[in-house]
Amino acid sequence: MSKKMSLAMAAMLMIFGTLASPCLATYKIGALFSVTGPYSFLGDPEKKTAEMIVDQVNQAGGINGQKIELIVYDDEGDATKCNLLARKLIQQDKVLAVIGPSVSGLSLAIIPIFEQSETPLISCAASYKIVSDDQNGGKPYPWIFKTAQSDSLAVEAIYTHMQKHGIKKIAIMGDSSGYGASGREELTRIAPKFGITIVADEKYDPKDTDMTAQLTKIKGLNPQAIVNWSVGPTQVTVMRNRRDLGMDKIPFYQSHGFGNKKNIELAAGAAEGVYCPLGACNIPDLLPASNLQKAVTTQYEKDYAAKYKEPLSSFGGHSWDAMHILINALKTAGPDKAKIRAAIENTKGFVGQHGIFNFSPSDHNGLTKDAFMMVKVHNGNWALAD
Amino acid sequence: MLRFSKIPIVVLAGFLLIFPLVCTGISALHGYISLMVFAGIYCLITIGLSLLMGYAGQISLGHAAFFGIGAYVSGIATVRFGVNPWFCMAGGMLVAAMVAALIGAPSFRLKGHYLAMATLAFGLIVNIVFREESAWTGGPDGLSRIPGLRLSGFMFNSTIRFYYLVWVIVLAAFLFAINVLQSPAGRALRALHTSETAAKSMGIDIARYKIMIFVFSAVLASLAGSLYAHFMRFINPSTFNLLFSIKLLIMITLGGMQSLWGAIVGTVLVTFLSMEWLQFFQEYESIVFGGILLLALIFLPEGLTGLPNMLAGRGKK
Amino acid sequence: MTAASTTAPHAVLRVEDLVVSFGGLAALMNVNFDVTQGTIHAVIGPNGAGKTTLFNVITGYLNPTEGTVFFEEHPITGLKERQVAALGISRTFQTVELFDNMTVLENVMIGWHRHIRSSLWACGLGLPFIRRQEAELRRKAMDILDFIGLADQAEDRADSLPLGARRILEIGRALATQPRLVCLDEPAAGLNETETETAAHLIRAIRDRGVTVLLVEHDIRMIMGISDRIVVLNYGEKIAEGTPAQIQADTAVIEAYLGDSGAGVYA
Amino acid sequence: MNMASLAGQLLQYIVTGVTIGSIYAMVAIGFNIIYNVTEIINLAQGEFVMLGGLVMVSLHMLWKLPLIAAFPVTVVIVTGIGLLMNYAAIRPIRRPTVLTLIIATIAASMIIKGAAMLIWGTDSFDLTAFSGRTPILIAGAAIQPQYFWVIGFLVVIVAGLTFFFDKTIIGKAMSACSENAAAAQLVGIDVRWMVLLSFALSAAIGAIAGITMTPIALMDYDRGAMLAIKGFGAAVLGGLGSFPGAIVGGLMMGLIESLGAGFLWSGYKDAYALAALLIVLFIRPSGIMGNRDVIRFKRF
Repeated sequence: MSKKMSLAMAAMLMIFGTLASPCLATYKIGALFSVTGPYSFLGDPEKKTAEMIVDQVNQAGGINGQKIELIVYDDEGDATKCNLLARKLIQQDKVLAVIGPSVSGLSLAIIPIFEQSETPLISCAASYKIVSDDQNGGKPYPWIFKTAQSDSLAVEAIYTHMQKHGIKKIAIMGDSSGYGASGREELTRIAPKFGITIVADEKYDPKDTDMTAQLTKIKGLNPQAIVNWSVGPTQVTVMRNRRDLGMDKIPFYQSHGFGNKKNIELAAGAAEGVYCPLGACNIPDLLPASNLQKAVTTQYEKDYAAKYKEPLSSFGGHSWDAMHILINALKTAGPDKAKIRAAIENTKGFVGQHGIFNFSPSDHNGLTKDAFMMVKVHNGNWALAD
Repeated sequence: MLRFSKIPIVVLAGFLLIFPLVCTGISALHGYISLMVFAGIYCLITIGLSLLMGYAGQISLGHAAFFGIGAYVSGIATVRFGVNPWFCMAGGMLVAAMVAALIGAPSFRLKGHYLAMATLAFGLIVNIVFREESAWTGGPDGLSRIPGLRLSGFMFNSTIRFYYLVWVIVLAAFLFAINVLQSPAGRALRALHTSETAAKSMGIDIARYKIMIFVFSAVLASLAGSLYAHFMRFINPSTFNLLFSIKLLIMITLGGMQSLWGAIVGTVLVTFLSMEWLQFFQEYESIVFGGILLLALIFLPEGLTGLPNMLAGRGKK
Repeated sequence: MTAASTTAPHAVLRVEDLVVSFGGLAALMNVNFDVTQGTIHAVIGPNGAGKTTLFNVITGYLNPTEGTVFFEEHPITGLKERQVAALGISRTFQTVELFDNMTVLENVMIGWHRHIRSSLWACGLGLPFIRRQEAELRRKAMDILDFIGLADQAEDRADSLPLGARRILEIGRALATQPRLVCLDEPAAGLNETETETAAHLIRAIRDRGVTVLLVEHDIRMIMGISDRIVVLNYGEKIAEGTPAQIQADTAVIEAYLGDSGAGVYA
Repeated sequence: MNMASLAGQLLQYIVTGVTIGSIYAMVAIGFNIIYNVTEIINLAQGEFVMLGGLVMVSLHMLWKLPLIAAFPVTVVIVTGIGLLMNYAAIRPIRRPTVLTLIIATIAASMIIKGAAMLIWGTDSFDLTAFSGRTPILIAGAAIQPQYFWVIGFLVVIVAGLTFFFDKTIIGKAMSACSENAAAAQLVGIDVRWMVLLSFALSAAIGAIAGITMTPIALMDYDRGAMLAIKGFGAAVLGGLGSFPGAIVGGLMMGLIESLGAGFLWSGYKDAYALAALLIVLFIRPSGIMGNRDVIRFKRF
């Protein structure tokens, strides 16, 4: 019996031993990203970006002489896991603040934990609900911020462009994931403001092989334009199906999730003429020299390509913005959660990858619709749309 | 004679009682308390499933749906209508029972893989409803702002309080299941698993028992769903997808199919493995987990609870 | 018919014009016979004579193509297996269908299933009446084990028993259902001489308790020794019926057993 | 909306449905081959499809092997993985039950998927269409040339399998195993070899499905599960073990999805197919073409 017991104890110690983290005088920051799983297209570049920034800051001597310790957890796009890891970051790792999660649903899922434990969270996800408490008159939750542009801003950019070109009758389609659903909700909600009617609203599964049926239905309804809201392989398949059906005369808009040149390549020519709203960091070389963001976006693109040997995705930019806003706050506030929160809320004129941030007690996103520019695919590359 | 010894149950209760105290003492283990909350919630489901699959011999690949029904009944009724959470919990169990009775009657005419597919299809359909009826369910982004639980002024607002709430319920369900197995009803269940032919000649109403146990397991899953909703205070459809149903199967198989203890051991182990220990492997996680699963199937054909017997058997040789 | 049953000894089971055919092949053709209350009634015949088919029809495992089975004057054809069991007809199986993962005692206890209360809620909550009921059941089941001589193995698992004991246990389990008629499908198959002797003993003891026994068996010696009345089937037809002495003298029976049995059918 | 365009739409839905259905049917046939010999439902079947697509992409797009050469090489590689899976994940299971075997195949699929993610990452990949991407217009419906390749390969596979099982000795031996493994063993057929062969065959068919669908739908490491579910559904709908059933089941699922998305609410298109499956099972517990008597003799 005692032999068994001691064996069990040894095993326990081994397991726990690996978990105990070294205690050094550092600024501990947590990060929660969907690095693997269905949302890895978000979480992977976000994690890489955050780690890159921490390396850069630490190499430059840290903040106020303190190194940053970044603890990154992968929630795999799973709400339960995300909840657990958030608790772990706060209760066990005792971090000062957390950036992430990558996905709107998961950000909403962990708001109660951060509110209760009074820990600042800077989400990298899009939904406006993250910074708008509908049970409190739409005011932001005190401890929750986000850097990603709300989907409503992307929709407004698209609708503004449509309005300019006299488009009034559109069809929308999107995948059945949270990403597609959020876009659909905003597209439907904002359409009346621009005098736009939606004649069709079609869905498909993120793993579907073919969207011809949905497009055929849309074709029969003769809309003036189509907006598609999805990520992953379906946003490419949908453009190909559209071309096969001879629908390339109908203007086609993609969401900002389309902002990766790989998608243009994969479309094998079918992306030509497609519009999408993009943030500055996708198109640094298209920005005029006078643009305030030109410098930071160009630098980020260069650093990222040098470190990871792959083109950057716009989603990594959300993590860039969140990290730098947090680092700036740490510089002024030091290791005190409440002071950090206040410092983030007082961030003004921060030039980031996705716009110029002006936070305030009533705005925890701090961006305007100018954060997006309408871009058109031209000769296999991005071009500013007229 | 199937008889559960009292000693291990008392040991389990004792362990559960002091577990959070130990964990709060050691900072590196603090996260284990919330892990155990989820493990407990999952145990509620696997206790029912263990009766259904291990003893009544019926496969279900759709129990995530009942888990989801409980969670969404609780979530929707509290958020949209402000109903008292405890009533919602009861309501969810009632809804799950009705759905289970409705789907169970025709399903149990099916055998083997056909039953597996039918329950799988049922689970997928329910999940699509959660996703699509966004006016009620909040769609794929989920339903947030679900209230926590309170009992006449006492809030279950800390992880530890919720831990005790969940595990008291789990222990109650466990004792209930043990009582069932040691009773005439349990004898009938085990009988129809061994030989339906002989069970019929004993006058046992096989269809009734299968549906009864299916309903019971659905009710437990629904209760687990309600607890989950009030602990997370947020739910989204992907929590209740096919992957989760499969994870439940893995828990039961790893623990040992024909053993209620197996359900508990397997559930806690798989929860810790998939939520914590295997995180270490990052992108290799799925390979490692698959590998562990295969090794367990090969070397522990009776699951973890079969391990003592196996060792004893080897010792004799 | 009612008049007849008051004068003649009570017919507990009546088989009337039974026809069973699988596809075009007839397994039973117009079989008729009565089983008298409190007797041992045997059905014999060469392989493929339709004995097990007959059993399956009587116990509800098979629906006949034509004909009716009456149990205590009520037609029972078309009823489900468990409904037939609930009327008081119990059976054993040629292949021995015990509940192998249970103990000997539990196998017998389950026989009372239809006489006891077993609601999931009462059982799960461990209500006192369920406990009392269980204690009572154990006592009764031990009585039966005493009766069939397996009391010493009460706590052994059923699959650990040798075949002879398994057949006996199956009979004990059938008795536990409190039947008025037990149908035993080849209770002596695969048993050695001593075991067969025990089985025969047991079957007589069952009859002496007032339970009617219907019996299918290969072992002619045993049958002749214990049966009160015998029906002989051959290729689905009843070729003879009578007391053991009558059957032993019957030429048709002798021919069926000794003659070139294959010749008649395929010619 | 005039009648002509409605007819054109209907035709378009049918063409799309038949193409998607053909892919499901190929997966379902893969399920059936293994099921017939072993009574195992191989939930890793979808991973074979995924591997077929991705291996082909690597060989053709990266290593510049011409299509005609890359195709057979891909099939051979995936077949090898199928054999490996049989050796590593199925054979060692000592106490096979429905549940342990289902879980074993799930474990195998986790390993295959995880490895694929390490090799190819999470991106989607495209493959050159076999005969260009210019759609053919028929009565108002646009048909990608690749659709014909998918449907054509389904026909070839079915014809090939029919010949194999009816005319060749090995095929007949496999059929014998599927009817009664014990009896087959008695007449000297090595059942273990037949099981191995069934894994090889169904991996090969999975690979073909993956290769032909990639030019239409792209391919990524995470596609297997969805295809496995749809294929399993198609196989059960048609009746497990029946090859005509697999085709009927696959086409039905594809058509219901496509017509459901076209005429009803597209968000529920998968639910329509699944509901149809449930209704069929409740009416005919052995599927459309399944044989009730055969089911009785199957253990699972």
